[in-house]
Amino acid sequence: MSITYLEAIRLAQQRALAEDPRVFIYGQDVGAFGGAFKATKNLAAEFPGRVLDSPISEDAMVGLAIGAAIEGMRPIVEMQFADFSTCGFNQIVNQAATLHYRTGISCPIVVRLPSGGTPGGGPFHSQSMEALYAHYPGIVVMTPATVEDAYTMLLEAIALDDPVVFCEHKFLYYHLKADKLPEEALPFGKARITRPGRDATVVAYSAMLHEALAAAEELSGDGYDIEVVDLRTVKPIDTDTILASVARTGRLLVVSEAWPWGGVAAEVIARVAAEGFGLLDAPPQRLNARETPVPYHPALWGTHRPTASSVVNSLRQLLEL
Amino acid sequence: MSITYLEAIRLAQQRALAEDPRVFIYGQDVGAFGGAFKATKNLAAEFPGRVLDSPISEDAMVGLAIGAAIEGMRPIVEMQFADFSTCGFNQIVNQAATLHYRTGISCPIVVRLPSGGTPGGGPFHSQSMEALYAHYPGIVVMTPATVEDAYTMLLEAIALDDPVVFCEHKFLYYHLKADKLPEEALPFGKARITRPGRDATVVAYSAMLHEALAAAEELSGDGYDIEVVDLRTVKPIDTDTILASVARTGRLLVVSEAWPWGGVAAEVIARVAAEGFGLLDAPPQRLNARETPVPYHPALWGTHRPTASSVVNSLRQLLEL
Amino acid sequence: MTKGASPEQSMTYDRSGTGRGTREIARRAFRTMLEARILEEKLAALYRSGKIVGGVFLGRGQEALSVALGVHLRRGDIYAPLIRDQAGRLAFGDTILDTLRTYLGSSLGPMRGRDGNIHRGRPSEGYHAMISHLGAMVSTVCGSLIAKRFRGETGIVGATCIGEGGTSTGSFHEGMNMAAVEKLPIVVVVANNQFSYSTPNDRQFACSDMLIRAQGYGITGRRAIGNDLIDCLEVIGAAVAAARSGGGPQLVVADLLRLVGHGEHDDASYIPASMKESPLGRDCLTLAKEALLKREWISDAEISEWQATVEKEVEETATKVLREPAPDPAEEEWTAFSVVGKNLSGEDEQ
Amino acid sequence: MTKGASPEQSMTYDRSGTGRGTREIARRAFRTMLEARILEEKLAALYRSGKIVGGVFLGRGQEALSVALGVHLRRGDIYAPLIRDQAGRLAFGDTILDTLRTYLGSSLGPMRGRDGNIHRGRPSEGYHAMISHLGAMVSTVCGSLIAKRFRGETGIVGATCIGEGGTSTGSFHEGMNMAAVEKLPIVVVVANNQFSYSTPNDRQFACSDMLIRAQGYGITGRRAIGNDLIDCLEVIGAAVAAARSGGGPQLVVADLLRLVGHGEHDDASYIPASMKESPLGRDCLTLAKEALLKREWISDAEISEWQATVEKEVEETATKVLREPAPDPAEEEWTAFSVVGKNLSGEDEQ
Ligand SMILES: Cc1ncc(C[n+]2csc(CCOP(=O)(O)OP(=O)(O)O)c2C)c(N)n1
Ligand SMILES: Cc1ncc(C[n+]2csc(CCOP(=O)(O)OP(=O)(O)O)c2C)c(N)n1
Ligand SMILES: [Mg+2]
Ligand SMILES: [Mg+2]
Repeated sequence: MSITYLEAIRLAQQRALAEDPRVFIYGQDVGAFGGAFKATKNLAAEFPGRVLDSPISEDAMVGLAIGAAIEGMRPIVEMQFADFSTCGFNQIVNQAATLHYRTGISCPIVVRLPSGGTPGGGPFHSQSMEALYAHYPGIVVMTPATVEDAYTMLLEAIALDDPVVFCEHKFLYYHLKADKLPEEALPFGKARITRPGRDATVVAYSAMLHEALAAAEELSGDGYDIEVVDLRTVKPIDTDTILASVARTGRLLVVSEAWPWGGVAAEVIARVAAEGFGLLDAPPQRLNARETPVPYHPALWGTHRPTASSVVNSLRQLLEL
Repeated sequence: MSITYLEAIRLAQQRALAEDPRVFIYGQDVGAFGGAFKATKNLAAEFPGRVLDSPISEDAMVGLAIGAAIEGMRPIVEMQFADFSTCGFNQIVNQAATLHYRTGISCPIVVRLPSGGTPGGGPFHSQSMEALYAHYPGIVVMTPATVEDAYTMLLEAIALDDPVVFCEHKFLYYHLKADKLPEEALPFGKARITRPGRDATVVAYSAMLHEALAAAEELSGDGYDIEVVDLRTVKPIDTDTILASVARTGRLLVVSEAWPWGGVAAEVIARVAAEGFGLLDAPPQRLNARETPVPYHPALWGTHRPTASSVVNSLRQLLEL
Repeated sequence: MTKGASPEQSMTYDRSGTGRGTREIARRAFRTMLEARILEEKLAALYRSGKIVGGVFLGRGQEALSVALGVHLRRGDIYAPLIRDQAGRLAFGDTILDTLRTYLGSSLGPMRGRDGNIHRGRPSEGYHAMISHLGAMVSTVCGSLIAKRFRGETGIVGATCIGEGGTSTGSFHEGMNMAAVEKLPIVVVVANNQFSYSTPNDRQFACSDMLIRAQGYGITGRRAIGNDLIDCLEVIGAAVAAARSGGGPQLVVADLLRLVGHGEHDDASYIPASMKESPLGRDCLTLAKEALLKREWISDAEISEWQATVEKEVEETATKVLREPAPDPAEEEWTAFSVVGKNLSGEDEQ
Repeated sequence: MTKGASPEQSMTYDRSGTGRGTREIARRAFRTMLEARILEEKLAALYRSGKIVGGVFLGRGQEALSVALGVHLRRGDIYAPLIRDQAGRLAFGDTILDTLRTYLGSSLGPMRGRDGNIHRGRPSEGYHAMISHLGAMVSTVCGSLIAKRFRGETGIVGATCIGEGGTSTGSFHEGMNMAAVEKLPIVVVVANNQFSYSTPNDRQFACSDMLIRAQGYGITGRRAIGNDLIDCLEVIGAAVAAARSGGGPQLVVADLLRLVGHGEHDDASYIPASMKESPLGRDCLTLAKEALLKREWISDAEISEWQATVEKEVEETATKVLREPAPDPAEEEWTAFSVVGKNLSGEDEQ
């Protein structure tokens, strides 16, 4: 059996529905149709009345989830694309994120965002929105990069009492496969050293993990030994694991598919510069998407986002600094 | 004559309306009432039909401005509070910000955000949202800290072909006064060294400039000579001026009233760490609001945001590193 | 919060006054209006004397409409009041003590100084704490009702209020449409006080009658006379009863006037005198008093006694709360995460 | 973009067929429908063969409604089409060339490979380029109309289309309400094709008739038979004429069916056969052909000739565009700022 990243997300939801009567799923076309990406395929039939089609109303979709969470449910909201979550933005950042602080009542909702670029996706079906949500106190932001993490982290997100924005990467949906799903997972909020190395640390997450790994592989041909850290969860950030890695390598590159200004890469560098300054043998660097909307044409898109080859270039420069 | 920061904003709009027939103002209660903060007082009477009350529809308010800008107008949209711009978020970041890139047509709108905390403002009337908008390519984000800048920068914002999110600070509205308004201004996007010094650089903007200046003043009593840089515009950031300052002082503290994760302070530190690593004699530090919604009670609020005294503490620590 | 609400209070209100509950409901509603009015006068005074920081937003003139909803709700119902609902809040079970604690930022209040004034609630008791963004609470109430439906709880109602200005928000529209699709037992009361802040209705909407929108959502619409307690009780009573018994969402629209500024900083000079002097401008409290006296459901003596009792309670409570500890920044947790997130993250040490 | 539209085409359409413009308008509308259908078939083929990346979203079955709006617009009008408006776009002046260039990402197209498929326009020519977020274009059209009002331009119309699903967005509501408050000359056409993606109407809204919402906004509502070209021309023609002559905002609602999937990846198996076989499911192109033949406004020979001409143009244009240069990343400016911002910032060197 071979399980895709997308199937892992489906199976996590299936399991949550089976094990926890408080769980339900709400989103456009998630019911009989099984969702635009089929992440809820067959779930409406298997769990009658618990996988509900919503109107095209992102604000109210999140509002409904919050109200249900107040009453003890564990709603999962599927945005059809991450990009449309801007229309539910206010409810997420001003109602879900503030509820616990204001009232002492927790708000265990999960908002699933099919995120990131794909060829031909264009400006409005490609966005990586993790930094937006992470800026606000009170929201957990997860960005799984592997099939296994997609599964265990979604279950973790559902179990968590805090609102979770779950950024699942569309490019990984079908590309990424695993043989079986794990029962055990890393603790919440923990980063993973996916590939150990000595010469430089690349911090990445979501689809960029794979570009980073490919780059590390390529550079190993030149005798470089690159350590690759997968953040997994970007809010909170596991600063300790990053610092420990930088302590070993002395060099840091952060790779993110999102725009640079105020993104995960900026945040990681700000932390390492402030808390691990003495560990650095060279200026910490970042590699992000370019400062434009995500372009439609695959040729532009391929240059807009970081790729293994641009990661290699950045690493070569970093190694020479 | 003594002109407040608020009056400077009113006068800039008055001048723009008088000089440029393409300018109009649209927002809740901006007409006969003159706006919740009186930033448009008397303008509706002086410019009949050009200062229009809008329904409570932030999304459509911004959409209307975009459509008018496409047809060559220069609309100013007043949000009643910055915090409500989340309801117009989608139009700002997905329509205004992408228009030029997608179609080659520029989108000269100004969205005025009465920003930042005041005593008793609470979670929904206090937010500093500059990082949200700055994350998106295509939006200029201004954060004036002085009466003079409030005036000249708002005129600059109106003249600019790009969409501008203009973050004016409510706490400065009445507190800050100037004798007269300048005719000349710094070039667009240029930071200002408000107070020169040798021992450390504090980068600040908006209301935090004044906390930083007060802190610098206090530390001068101990013989420290603190340089204070006012960013003025946070997107784009004037990295050159910051680097030149750090080159002189070797130490950097960035102060911001916004939340830390992915904020202006993170972005500035990431830039300095990457581009000015060798200039730093100590780890660059930041001081932000705490990681909760902005609290209502003045005692909590006073601790939530950075103040002169917390800036002094951070600076003392930095100077000892 | 001890809810004053009890099952019998939601008996259908009957204008003829023959029903057993009618008199009692009207009396309780009136007493609560009085309580709200007196409490709000105190809030205004505390604001003027600088004891309340930020803003004070009153419901003067809107107590009849507000209370008529609160008084028809029961334990187990969901209630998300908005700006001008002091009366409805008290009827639903909010207290003078919690109100003052929230406005004054007492660390002992439900919001612990973290949020203030009208942004209060006790969500675990069905009493949602509004966020400022207008329209946002409609879908939240829908969500709580969906939860109850999942659990098989029936005979439940969710209710929220909004000004006519708030109906222009996308959020309101999405929530109303969603409630209709899900056929939820929700009652939404629109207080059309002719202005949203300073903006007159002709700059807010263009339909001749806001009530028509009910049909546009496919839900039941009802009109109430906003400053007529008897009418409000009847119309909202019927709406609540219909929702409770499976009649689906209900929209109630009532015309009235707010007899104060938007907040206490605002003199409302934009409201024309002619409007204030019109029937719309008549004070619902005076009208309710007249109506109940005429029906002999209350006496002047009773009113005086209630007035005195409430004034005393308000004064004593204010004195007490003013002495209560302010929140101590050093004692605060300074995290927005709940326990789970907090223990696991260490995010907050920054 | 050379707009095919010319002043006389917006003469009021007259079902009796006695008006001079009527026959010409109907002929041009039908020819444009044919063009849209043939062009979209080519788009589908290019998608299947992997030449178009991303998605292809067709308007098959909705051409009559779509074209009826485009054909009534003039130079100087504002038009913000949505997903299923290939026919309306062509009628407004969009071209086969621009369409193919945008879908294929040619650097010579109006979107230069930066945006694709239906997200195209030429805003400087009144042709707005939709963003994906449904509902967002209503207020944008309002804004362009406000600008024209400021400049004293009259006799102008702004138009946009949306599916019934898009009416559930807050954005749509805010835009409609705003248009009504400002009494703008806007025509909004709702294509009620019974499904939004897979979601049937009973999960999207609960009103018995979407048209009632016009009253809720205080604007004129009109119903068209969505797959009947003659009816669409008449009803939308009347709406456009009314808006143009100061009659304020107009809402047109038309029932129909899309005869394809949401996108070409979707087999639309969720649409029940009974619905496809009902009158709603009849192909508007076939019906239009029959109607025009019956009236002897076109002949079979003409149709064949048009068909051949368009097929040739589509094929030739596709061949040409497939050879056009893709955008070159090295030549791109890689900035989202316009000239002013760019020159002054240096932001983009990062
Ligand atoms: C989305 C949003 N935009 C703006 C505001 C600011 N605001 C607070 S109250 C108010 C007026 C509300 O008018 P209405 O809904 O009629 O209620 P009323 O004050 O008349 O009771 C406005 C504009 C807000 N709270 N939310
Ligand atoms: C705000 C928003 N949410 C979700 C989507 C994703 N989406 C694209 S088309 C579509 C269905 C639209 O249905 P309808 O408006 O009826 O138009 P139709 O496709 O039937 O022509 C959805 C949900 C979107 N484009 N915008
Ligand atoms: Mg009002
Ligand atoms: Mg549809």
